Amino acid sequence: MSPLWCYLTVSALLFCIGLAGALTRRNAIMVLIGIELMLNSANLNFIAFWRFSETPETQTGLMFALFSIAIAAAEAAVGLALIITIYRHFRTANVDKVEEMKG
Amino acid sequence: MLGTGILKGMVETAKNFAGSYHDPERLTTVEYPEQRIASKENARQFPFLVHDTEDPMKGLRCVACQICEKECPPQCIYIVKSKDKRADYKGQMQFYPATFDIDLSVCMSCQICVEVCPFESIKMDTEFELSNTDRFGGLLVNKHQLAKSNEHYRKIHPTEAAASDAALAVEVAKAQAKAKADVEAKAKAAAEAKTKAEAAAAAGPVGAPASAPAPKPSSPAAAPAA
Amino acid sequence: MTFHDLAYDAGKTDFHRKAQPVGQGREGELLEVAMGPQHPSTHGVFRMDVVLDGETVVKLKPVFGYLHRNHEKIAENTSYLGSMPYTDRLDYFCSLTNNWAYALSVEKLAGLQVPERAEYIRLITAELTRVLNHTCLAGFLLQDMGALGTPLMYAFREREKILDLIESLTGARMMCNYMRFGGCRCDLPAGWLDAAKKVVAEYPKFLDEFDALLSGNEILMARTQGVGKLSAELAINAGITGPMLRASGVDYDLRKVDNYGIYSRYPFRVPLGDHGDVYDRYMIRMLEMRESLKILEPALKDIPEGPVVDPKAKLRGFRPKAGEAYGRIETPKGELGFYLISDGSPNPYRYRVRPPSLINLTILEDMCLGQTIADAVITLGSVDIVLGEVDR
Amino acid sequence: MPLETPEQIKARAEAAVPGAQLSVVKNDSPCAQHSLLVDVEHAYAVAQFLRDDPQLRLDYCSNVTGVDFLDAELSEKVKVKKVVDGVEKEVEEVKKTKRAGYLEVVYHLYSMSMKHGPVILRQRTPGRADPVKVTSLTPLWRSCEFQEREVFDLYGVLFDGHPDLRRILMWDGFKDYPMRKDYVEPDDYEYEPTPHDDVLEKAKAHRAAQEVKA
Amino acid sequence: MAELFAKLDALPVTLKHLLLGLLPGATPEWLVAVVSAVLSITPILAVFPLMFALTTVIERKGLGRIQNRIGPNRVGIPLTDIRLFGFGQFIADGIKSLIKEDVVPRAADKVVHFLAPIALLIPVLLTYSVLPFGKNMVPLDLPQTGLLFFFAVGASTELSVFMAGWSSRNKYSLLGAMRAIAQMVSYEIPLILSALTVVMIAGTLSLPGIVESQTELKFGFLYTWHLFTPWGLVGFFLFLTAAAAEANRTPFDLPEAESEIIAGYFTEYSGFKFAIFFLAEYLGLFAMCGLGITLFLGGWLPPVKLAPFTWVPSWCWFLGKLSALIVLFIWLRGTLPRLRTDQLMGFAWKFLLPMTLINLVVAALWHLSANSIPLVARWPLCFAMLAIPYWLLGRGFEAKFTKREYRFAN
Amino acid sequence: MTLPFAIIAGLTVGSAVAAMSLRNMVHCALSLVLTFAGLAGLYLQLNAEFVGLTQILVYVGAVSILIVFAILLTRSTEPKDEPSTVTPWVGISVAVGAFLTMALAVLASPVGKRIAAPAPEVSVKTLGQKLMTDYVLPLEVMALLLTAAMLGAVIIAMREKEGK
Repeated sequence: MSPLWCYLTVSALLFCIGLAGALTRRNAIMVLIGIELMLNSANLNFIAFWRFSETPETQTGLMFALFSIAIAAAEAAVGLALIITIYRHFRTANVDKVEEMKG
Repeated sequence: MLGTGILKGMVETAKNFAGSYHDPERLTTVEYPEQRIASKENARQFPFLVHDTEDPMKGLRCVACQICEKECPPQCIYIVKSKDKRADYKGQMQFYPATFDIDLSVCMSCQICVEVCPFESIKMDTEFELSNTDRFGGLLVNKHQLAKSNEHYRKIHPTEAAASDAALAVEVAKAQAKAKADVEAKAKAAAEAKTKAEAAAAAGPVGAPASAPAPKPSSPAAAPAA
Repeated sequence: MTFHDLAYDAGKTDFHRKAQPVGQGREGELLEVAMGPQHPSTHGVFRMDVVLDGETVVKLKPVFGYLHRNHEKIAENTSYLGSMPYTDRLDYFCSLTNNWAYALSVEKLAGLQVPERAEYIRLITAELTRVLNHTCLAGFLLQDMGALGTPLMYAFREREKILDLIESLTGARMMCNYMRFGGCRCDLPAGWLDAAKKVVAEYPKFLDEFDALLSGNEILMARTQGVGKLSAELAINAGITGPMLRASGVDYDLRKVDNYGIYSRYPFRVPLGDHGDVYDRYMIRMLEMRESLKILEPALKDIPEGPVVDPKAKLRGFRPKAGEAYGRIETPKGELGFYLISDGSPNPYRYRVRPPSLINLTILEDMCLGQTIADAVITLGSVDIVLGEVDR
Repeated sequence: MPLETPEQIKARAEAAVPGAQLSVVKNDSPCAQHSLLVDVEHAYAVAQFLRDDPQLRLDYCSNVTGVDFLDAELSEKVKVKKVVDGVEKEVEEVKKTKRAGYLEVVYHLYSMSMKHGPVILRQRTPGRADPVKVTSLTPLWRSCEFQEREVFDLYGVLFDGHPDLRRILMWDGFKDYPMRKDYVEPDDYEYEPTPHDDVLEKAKAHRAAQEVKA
Repeated sequence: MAELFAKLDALPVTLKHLLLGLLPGATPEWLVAVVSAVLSITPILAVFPLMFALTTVIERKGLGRIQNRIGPNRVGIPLTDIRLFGFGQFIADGIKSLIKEDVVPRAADKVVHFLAPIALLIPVLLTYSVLPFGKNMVPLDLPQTGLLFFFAVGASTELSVFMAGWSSRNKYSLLGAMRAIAQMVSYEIPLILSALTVVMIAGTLSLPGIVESQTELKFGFLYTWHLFTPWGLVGFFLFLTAAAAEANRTPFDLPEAESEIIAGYFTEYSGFKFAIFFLAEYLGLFAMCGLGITLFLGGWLPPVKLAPFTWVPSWCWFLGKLSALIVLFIWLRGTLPRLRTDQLMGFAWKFLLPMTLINLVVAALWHLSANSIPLVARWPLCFAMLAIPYWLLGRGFEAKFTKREYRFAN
Repeated sequence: MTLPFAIIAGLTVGSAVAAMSLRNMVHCALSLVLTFAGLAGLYLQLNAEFVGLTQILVYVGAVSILIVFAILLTRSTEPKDEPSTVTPWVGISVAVGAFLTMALAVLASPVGKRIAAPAPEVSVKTLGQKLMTDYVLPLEVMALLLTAAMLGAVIIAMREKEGK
């Protein structure tokens, strides 16, 4: 089995890919995808640290990961609903073009 | 309650499923090339030409009057009249079709040609398996393909054929009666002429040859059976 | 509610739908779909240009003419008799009623009388045709609703029996070309009446079976009730006829109104719907079939002996005097009218078909707006169109 | 209540719509469906009167038709007084009048509420050359919508006030009006060997012309 | 005698061990594992596609009979008159779909269009890996997560459907894909919830474990299938309804409603790719049925522990039950028209979801009252607790439509 | 580093790169699904079967569908929607910087060398028991959050009635 650093590196890579995407892409959905990637990389960290911890029986890492997945689902639902509403209003999903915040 | 209508329907389909194995009412399809549903007597598909003799071309009843060609709604009949005449079934000299084509790809089986024909010479066939690989040439049929015997007609439409035969018999009888009358009239005229001539001869020597007897009508090609 | 309360108050309502720009500001969200001309449920070569918002129809334009062969022009270049087989091909499900409508118009134009026996034969064949058409329509409608062919096959099983009758009478199953000006082409063959009586007597059994199969089905009711609604006022104004009009609650059946043929001799009821939706149209047709059977039963007993065609009617060289006539009858799909102008020649000067299918399509968009694409399909199915007649 | 005669309707309509000129067109056929000819300007008002009049209530327009009448020579037998050989005589003479062609649009109106009809309404264009215009009755009866489109499509009659006057049966790029009596059909038949040689010849000629062009 | 039948029952397992035993002793462990997996997979890949092939013929024949037709009965052995009652049809169909032209629309996203059928078939096949087909016959025993695996893998088919619909660049395909996704997502919830009742009672996610939980005997001979409880009975039908929707079967076949949207998401597929869609759809249905059998119908158990029933091998019981359910679906297909999109959604959210939730509660009650209330009272009580909501929820739907009376003029 | 890990990790990272860089957004979403699936594979490798399968159920089965729907509803499939006005280099360099920092930390830390203990005995039963006892408060909060999110999403996305 691979040592812990492998998982942590993969997780860091995913996080940075997500970060880079969220910073460079202009479409709100792409930003959201980037954020999802970052969340997932955190999850991988939770699981990896749980697996390599001295006391895996406590299952804390697993619990965190489960809750994180649930939060991510909620976040995706609300975020995408917002994007759709913004699109309806401004006819674009480009974050740069949506400047005014008043409805 | 929700679902009862669905259950009822399912019972109905189940009945039909079971019924299809034992109830002929519930399995109405037939397996076509092997099994065939008998054709209805009135059924019509495409026209054919009736002939009365062994040689189809000689016995065609058609006299190329071109009424059907004119009346045909989709204009699928094409007739060329012959140059010469020949005797028809009742002995009258008639034209005959030099060409008689029907484009079956255009024909709509409406039977109007049959209705308007005064000579009982075009009738509807019941042949329907006419599929052909040649869309144009294969469905353009000429008089050789169209000619079918009166026996065929009697076989496919017995009732209609009997009526047609009867009508023809009447025609023939009329023609014969007329011919007979003609002969008699001519004979009578000849006799009168003779008596006149005799009287004239008695009166003076004027030579008048007796008129030749009228040509004997050729017997009907096929005496229609009643 | 009597009919006069319903009668339409003209000054106040404008029934015409103005061409409205659809979905302004929401261009990206709308989906424009051309349903047809190659589509499983357009009943022929027919197209509906539909604009969808999700699954909701926001615009629907019927497009047809794919089958247009200019029947009217052909008829103007053909003799009166020569048009008869062409009428078969208008509504190819009901060629006998088409024949009758045309024959009736020519008889009006030329003043021909129809012998008693021929009138009976016309009535019997027309009602058989009505039963046949409604049976098939029910099958097609349910097919559109997704009932994988089962109702359609049952309908075709029964239709076959009537088609057999028609074939043994006229020689053809669908393109009958049977009626003539002043009567019918030929007399009934031997044993035909008994066969017809048997079919008519057994038909209610099938209707009961069909009712058990589907009329009470929850899915059918949920799919059809409240779908494709048509108000009585709009139906009248848009010239809708036939079962569709009666499903909207308007009592207008030409068999009663015009009293053509010998319909006045047989009491039958005209079923009326109150909602004008697809379910009403379906049920009205089911009920009309039962009423038709009620006409058929005594008519098959009463039919007198006699000639079947007016001896004065000429087959060839038929030339009505100059004039014009509009004759119409109640075909299974609605009012089929023929408008003929004669100038004394063997061909009609003007020959016009008033096709019920075409005019019943006028309000297709009104019925479908705001409903889903699935509803549009069954609404079209309930209008009961035949493209041979729409396009002519 | 029986339907009024066309004459009665004409009188009432002329009274109700000032300026309207109606005339009764006689129909000689045994069914005697006479019709009312209305001038194009007042057609809408007259039609509205027919539809809304409580005695008529023609709420249902069943049929809309175009009819094409070509320029024609009408021959009439007239008795003319003439001096023949110094004596005045009454002589029958065939008088020929030229009638300019026109297009007609015929509306068959019925009443669903009163269950009577038909009242036949005709509009006539002044000539056959463009523009041939009549008044659209679609705003009064929805049922005219497709039928007027059809008349437009096949006869080229323009309907003033029709909301959606497009070709309906022919395709959009089609130029001619095929139901007109002087319509000449194109010779570009699909090449199909029919028994009628003239069709074949025409098709062949057309193909040859096409090939020359190409 | 009984021993012989037991041997017959264990025949597939014995065969596998026999074949594994043929490997030389020095074979590395991973290779043994691979061979063992292949030996487990091969029967699945052989039996179920064959079953699919036979089902297509049986379905057509059955529908034909329902519709008063004969159905396919021609194709048999080529060049002879032997017709095999038309069961050669599927071979002909297979050959035809193989040699048919594969049409890809010019505007299509070629890569995704190509991947979609594969991406659909693989998860569907994966679901079979956790189904127990017979005693000791489960290819992949996941004691902790068996059912979760089934649903997780099954859920990924939605994406493949979307891929097919979107990549075709056809509006009908897109509409079909949208419908399919909306429908599958909505019906997954009642599906999982109705399966959850069983998990709750059995106390395990392992599918063989669930079957084991039904092996207790009542009255000394009757197996305690979950179907024989009120919540199981209702739950089974709820499960079947949701499964029909998941598998796009009538009356929930909206994603491929031919009268509305041609063929839905696979409008633009032809030839072999279409055949794969077809195969995946049927395999999905079989998997759903297999899961339903495992959860409610006692898996590979016979209904009673009596002599002639126990002689039949367990895997035959499984396949027999599967065939019965397939026949039921064919029967439904021959009878019913289809629902409309909004009605479909309404049915999932307003009827199935509440019913499954109530069923969950009733199952808990049934479990807890096991010792306090006698069976004679417990059964009607729990059943009433389900029947009343069913009636009430059904009323909510029936209020929207009624059987009508018609009036007649004169 | 074992071979299965390398394959899965390579797939995950590769598809993540594709998910963030492809022009066509549907392709991005599909690559993202691959990333999710790869992550689930990593979880399974780490003996977290339950979380791994939940990951597939939630992310592949639900979240990706949401994303795809949002892409279609906003008509973002056409690349023309996205002219890269801002130079992407700033974002990329920030990300690379972040990665280098983290990677250095990971590699320098002794924790990274840790070798896994033998697979812990985790049963779903204990997981469930823990959820219902130790973690019952977060669970309830999560339930509330999910309900609120669902309602919120529905209300936000519900189209305003025409003309109002």
